[in-house]
Amino acid sequence: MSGRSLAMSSHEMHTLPVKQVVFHHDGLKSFVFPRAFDAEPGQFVMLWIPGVDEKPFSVSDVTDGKIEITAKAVGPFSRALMNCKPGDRLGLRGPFGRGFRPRGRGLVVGGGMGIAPLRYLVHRLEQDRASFRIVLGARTAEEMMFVGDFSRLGAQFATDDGTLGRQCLVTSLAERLCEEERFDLIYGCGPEPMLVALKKLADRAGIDCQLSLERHMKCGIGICGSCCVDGSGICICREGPVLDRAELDLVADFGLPHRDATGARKDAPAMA
Amino acid sequence: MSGRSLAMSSHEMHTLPVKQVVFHHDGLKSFVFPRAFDAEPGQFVMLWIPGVDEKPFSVSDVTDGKIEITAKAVGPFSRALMNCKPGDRLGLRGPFGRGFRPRGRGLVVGGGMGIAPLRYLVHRLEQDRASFRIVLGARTAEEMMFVGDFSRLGAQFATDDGTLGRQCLVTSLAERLCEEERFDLIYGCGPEPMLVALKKLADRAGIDCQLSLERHMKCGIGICGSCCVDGSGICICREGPVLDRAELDLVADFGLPHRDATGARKDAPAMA
Amino acid sequence: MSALAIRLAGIAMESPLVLASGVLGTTASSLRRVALAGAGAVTMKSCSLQPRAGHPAPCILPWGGGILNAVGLSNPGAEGAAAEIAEFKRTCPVPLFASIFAGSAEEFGRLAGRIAGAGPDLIEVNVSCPNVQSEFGIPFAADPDACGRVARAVKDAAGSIPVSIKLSAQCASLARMAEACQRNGADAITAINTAGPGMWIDTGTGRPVLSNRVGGVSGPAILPIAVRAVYEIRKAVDLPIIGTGGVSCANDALQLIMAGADAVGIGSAIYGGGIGLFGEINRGLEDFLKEGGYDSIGRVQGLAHREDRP
Amino acid sequence: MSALAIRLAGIAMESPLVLASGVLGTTASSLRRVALAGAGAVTMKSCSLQPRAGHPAPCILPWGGGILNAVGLSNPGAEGAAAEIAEFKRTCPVPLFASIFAGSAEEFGRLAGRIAGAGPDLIEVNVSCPNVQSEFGIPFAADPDACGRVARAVKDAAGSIPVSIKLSAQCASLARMAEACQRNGADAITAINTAGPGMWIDTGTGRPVLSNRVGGVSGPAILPIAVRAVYEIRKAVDLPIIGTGGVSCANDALQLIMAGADAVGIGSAIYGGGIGLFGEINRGLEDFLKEGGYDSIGRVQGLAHREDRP
Ligand SMILES: Cc1cc2nc3c(=O)[nH]c(=O)nc-3n(C[C@H](O)[C@H](O)[C@H](O)COP(=O)(O)OP(=O)(O)OC[C@H]3O[C@@H](n4cnc5c(N)ncnc54)[C@H](O)[C@@H]3O)c2cc1C
Ligand SMILES: Cc1cc2nc3c(=O)[nH]c(=O)nc-3n(C[C@H](O)[C@H](O)[C@H](O)COP(=O)(O)OP(=O)(O)OC[C@H]3O[C@@H](n4cnc5c(N)ncnc54)[C@H](O)[C@@H]3O)c2cc1C
Ligand SMILES: Cc1cc2nc3c(=O)[nH]c(=O)nc-3n(C[C@H](O)[C@H](O)[C@H](O)COP(=O)(O)O)c2cc1C
Ligand SMILES: Cc1cc2nc3c(=O)[nH]c(=O)nc-3n(C[C@H](O)[C@H](O)[C@H](O)COP(=O)(O)O)c2cc1C
Ligand code: FES
Ligand code: FES
Repeated sequence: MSGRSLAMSSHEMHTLPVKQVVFHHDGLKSFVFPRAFDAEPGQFVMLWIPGVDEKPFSVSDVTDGKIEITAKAVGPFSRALMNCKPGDRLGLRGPFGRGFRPRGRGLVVGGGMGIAPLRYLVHRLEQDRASFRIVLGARTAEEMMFVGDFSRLGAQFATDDGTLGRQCLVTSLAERLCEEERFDLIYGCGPEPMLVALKKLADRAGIDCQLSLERHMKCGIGICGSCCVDGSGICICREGPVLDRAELDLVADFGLPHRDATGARKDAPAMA
Repeated sequence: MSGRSLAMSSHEMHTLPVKQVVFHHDGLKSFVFPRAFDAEPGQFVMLWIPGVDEKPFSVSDVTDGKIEITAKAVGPFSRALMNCKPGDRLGLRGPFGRGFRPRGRGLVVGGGMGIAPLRYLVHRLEQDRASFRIVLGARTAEEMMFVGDFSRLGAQFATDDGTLGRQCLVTSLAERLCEEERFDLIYGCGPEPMLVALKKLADRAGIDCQLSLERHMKCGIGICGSCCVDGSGICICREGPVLDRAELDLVADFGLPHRDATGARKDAPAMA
Repeated sequence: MSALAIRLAGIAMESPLVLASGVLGTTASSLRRVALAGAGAVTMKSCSLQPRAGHPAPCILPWGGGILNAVGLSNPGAEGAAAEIAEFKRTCPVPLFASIFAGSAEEFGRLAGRIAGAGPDLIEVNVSCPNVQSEFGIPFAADPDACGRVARAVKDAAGSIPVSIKLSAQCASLARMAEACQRNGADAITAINTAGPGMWIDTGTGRPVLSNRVGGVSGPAILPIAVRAVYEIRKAVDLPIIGTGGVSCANDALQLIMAGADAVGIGSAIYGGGIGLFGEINRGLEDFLKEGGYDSIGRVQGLAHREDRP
Repeated sequence: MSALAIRLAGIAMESPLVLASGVLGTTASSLRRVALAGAGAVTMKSCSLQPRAGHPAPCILPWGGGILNAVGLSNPGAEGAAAEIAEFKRTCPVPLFASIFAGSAEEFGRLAGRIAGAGPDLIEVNVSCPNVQSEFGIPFAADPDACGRVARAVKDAAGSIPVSIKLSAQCASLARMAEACQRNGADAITAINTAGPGMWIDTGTGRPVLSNRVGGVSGPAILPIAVRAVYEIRKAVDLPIIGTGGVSCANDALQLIMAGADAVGIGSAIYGGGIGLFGEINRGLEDFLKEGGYDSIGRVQGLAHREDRP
């Protein structure tokens, strides 16, 4: 008879004092926690603000004994998070899900908040001496995170208002690079319409892609079903958030309205 | 936070088909079970006859993938056991307790049913190329178990009726050997009066002893308290059944009446 | 026919394993996925007449012995649920059990009628969810009379669709609850819902972690309670039982079956084992039957009720 | 004075950790051993007027999530227990809690008088043992009135010795049970006794393993239920609480304390951790207090009852 315990001790709730808060600009901050974590790039944690709520956040970096997430104020939870100061105790569960599985020469494409997990990804790719290119998009220069970090690695930038890099969609940068160079894999994280465009690009180029999806999450552990995609029905919290091309082909609501906290299909596509 | 499980999977109840029954004489049999066990000599298992009861039995041998216990018919449970045939399913939990801790040159002293666990002990001592002598006592030749096995290892025998070896108490044989030879440790298992005599012998000789005690057992896992000795209060099922000289000094009811199933002190000393 | 095939309240199932309500059970897509993984039937998340968002997170918490949950019965409402049922039935042959909850026998009846129209294979009646007691007053699952009225109302509305009442172990007498269900026409009993309730306090902040403070206890921690519950119910009535609670391996499932269950629900263990668990446990059950020389799972059902003296 | 020292119903204890009743608690010798290992107080196995042999074995079964037991309240009777109390008090300074059970309020009173004479520091009243229900009828622990009568009878007989009533989580309202205890003069409440009951079936033979078939569930599996129970009782009354159930590390003990417990009982975990657990948990609690800058364990007691919104 095998063990009877569900214990995966890191999945239990632990509160930790915030060790450091990095201010990027109003409503965009990184939070560093003193905990040794062996998260893979693309994995996420469930972050609990006691008395408020708990939401999924991608790991934006892991350094020895520390884990960092980066958040943008968009609603009640993320605004409450902006008020958290060093020493405040927040709850962390995780890491959860399946992250990026690096392979061959990569094209890293990020948009908006989707840039956060890619930071950790490129740190890992660099460490593994992988060959890769980076293109990133945001509305404005101000909203572009970790510019110094990414510039050092030769990233190209696109903004809606032209305040940093080219004034175009990041997907245009990605398309051009794909015409000029040969890649084995497109890594992508950002708004779902951007991901849809990347998927098409990968299909056309005949290369694989690994795109990180968001769905409404409650448990993070593959139980509640609120993050399941239509079509294949897989759990984004457990088998995602990073899906490959073949898996994306079976996501019936990819780029379409998906489900809210009740489980009903909602009309507006999710933020990202 | 450490694991939350009490699981020690071998302590869960498992029923196993009896693989083999060895007939020694009427009311004295060994039972072999097909289970890989890493019991130490002196440890015991809890044996469950479904619908009857569960009692502690010393391991009388362990060979690859098999464990053996040896039992004598003395009451309702052990008589029911005598009726068990190959293929019958009995429950085993264990191994429990702290067995013998071999050290130096040993004198192995057994009496009655106490001979059973010593068989496994001497097999181990032999395997470890330890130096040891064996003296064994029983009422009659018929009741002396495993004579061939022990003879091969040079055992000396004592019987009450002289039908095997010398007609004397086994403790007399032990005393004589102690006068003639130098030992580091006396291993003993048998009726408690015999153990009391061995303890005195060890005290006089100024050497250590490891004696296996019996007390009323219900749980085998150090919880119910029914096997706790008076004085130090230690659990025979967990910290025994094998105690050393220093530990025996703190057993206030050593050789005296001890406790029954209610926890009350009883008048007659326990069988062994 | 496979040795694992059973009939439950007239429904043919390829395996006795059933996905428990509330786990991966909101959408046709996720239910189909579990069905393909080897479940003999899948149960939907309980639905109410109107949509519910449920409690804020944290509402589901693994704690080492199982899971605590106070999801608060979030669901897309009867409309949404009916649409998922219809889509599932269109695309998957595995039996689908709907699950419903409401605040009164009358409302249960109305909801059952609405859901029956969508054509599930069975309607499970959740009278026992601990997360909404304060909202709906005394739990039906602790009151045989109230529970009987609910059973009757659902039965009347469900037409030919069989009805299973889902009981909780938190009541004075499961036997009396089960008898009330049988008397009022129930076709089956599901037991048990979550135990407890329980609370988990984060000692770093001194706060109960669940937003609802308390939540139902499920997973390995409750297996012995579920086994006992099924045993008691089997002693009391001869309705088919969907035994549920703490199952995470074939041996656990066998305990419930030997206690008297016809089918076995699996929920929380999917956390540890994923949906691959259904295939694994099916194989484990098959191996057990083969080794014991049994030609069908029915042979070992209720074995624990044989007279005890050898 | 150590940061762990507390007063419970007037009794000075060096640590809030208490050996729970029924575990290593029959003899003065074993109780003394646990006291020396770091328990702040030790509780005896429950005793009745007459000796009882209890149920045949198997009566205690570890199963991975904790322990199932149906010992059947074996005990040497009031005479024997009184002798052990007297011997313990002669030889050990650590507070000793007696534990008693009986079939009626009147018998409880008689037994309490007999035991009080032996001079325990507290008398715990076991109204909640699940293993003897059929023998003694409706469990007192599910009926506030009956429980109140027992509390009153014991209180009247116990003289100046404080009395704690040991409750079970298996009742309709712990708050009402606790209020009944308080109204009837109880000095403290112990919560909880074992949960369930539960059953474990050996699938090799199809038999319930416990000779009594069912037994109480204790150990890690019941921690969240115990935490919730203590939280509910603390909301209802201001009596001191000996929170018990599933504790196997300092963090577990802290959960009960933050839920409102004054002291923390430890039983089943001794299986996994041995009696060294008392010392380990004491050290864990001390470390926690030091790191948090608290000067005494009282500072964190009941923390979970602070208003939840930040
Ligand atoms: C895998 C994953 C990784 C994420 N990583 C990050 C990150 O690195 N940085 C970051 O700022 N945000 C991230 N998010 C989004 C984040 O979890 C919150 O959704 C966001 O902070 C908004 O919450 P709110 O309450 O402030 O706003 P709200 O107004 O409540 O929500 C705004 C939008 O956020 C989405 N959302 C809200 N609740 C959830 C939920 N429980 N699960 C999923 N989506 C939800 C919905 O699309 C909603 O419309 C991630 C989401 C997922 C699923
Ligand atoms: C550590 C240990 C190892 C043992 N090893 C063996 C062995 O290898 N072979 C063997 O034949 N017997 C062994 N015994 C004794 C065995 O457990 C039974 O006691 C014996 O079989 C008698 O049981 P019965 O019901 O047949 O007789 P009963 O008439 O019930 O009992 C006869 C005597 O056995 C003792 N006894 C009964 N029940 C228990 C119990 N639950 N725990 C401890 N002692 C009890 C009492 O002294 C009693 O007076 C061992 C006992 C212990 C404690
Ligand atoms: C997250 C979660 C949500 C649940 N939601 C429901 C529900 O909506 N309706 C219901 O009847 N049972 C619900 N349950 C109870 C399960 O169906 C099941 O009865 C219980 O969890 C015991 O089984 P398990 O130990 O296999 O999980 C839920 C359980 C969990 C863990
Ligand atoms: C083997 C065993 C015997 C018990 N006997 C008693 C008893 O006699 N009286 C009593 O009040 N509680 C008894 N209990 C219950 C415990 O005192 C305690 O309330 C329960 O086990 C929960 O705590 P735990 O999880 O730390 O064991 C017993 C528990 C066990 C495991
Ligand atoms: S968030 Fe619950 S299943 Fe994915
Ligand atoms: S037999 Fe129970 S403590 Fe030793």
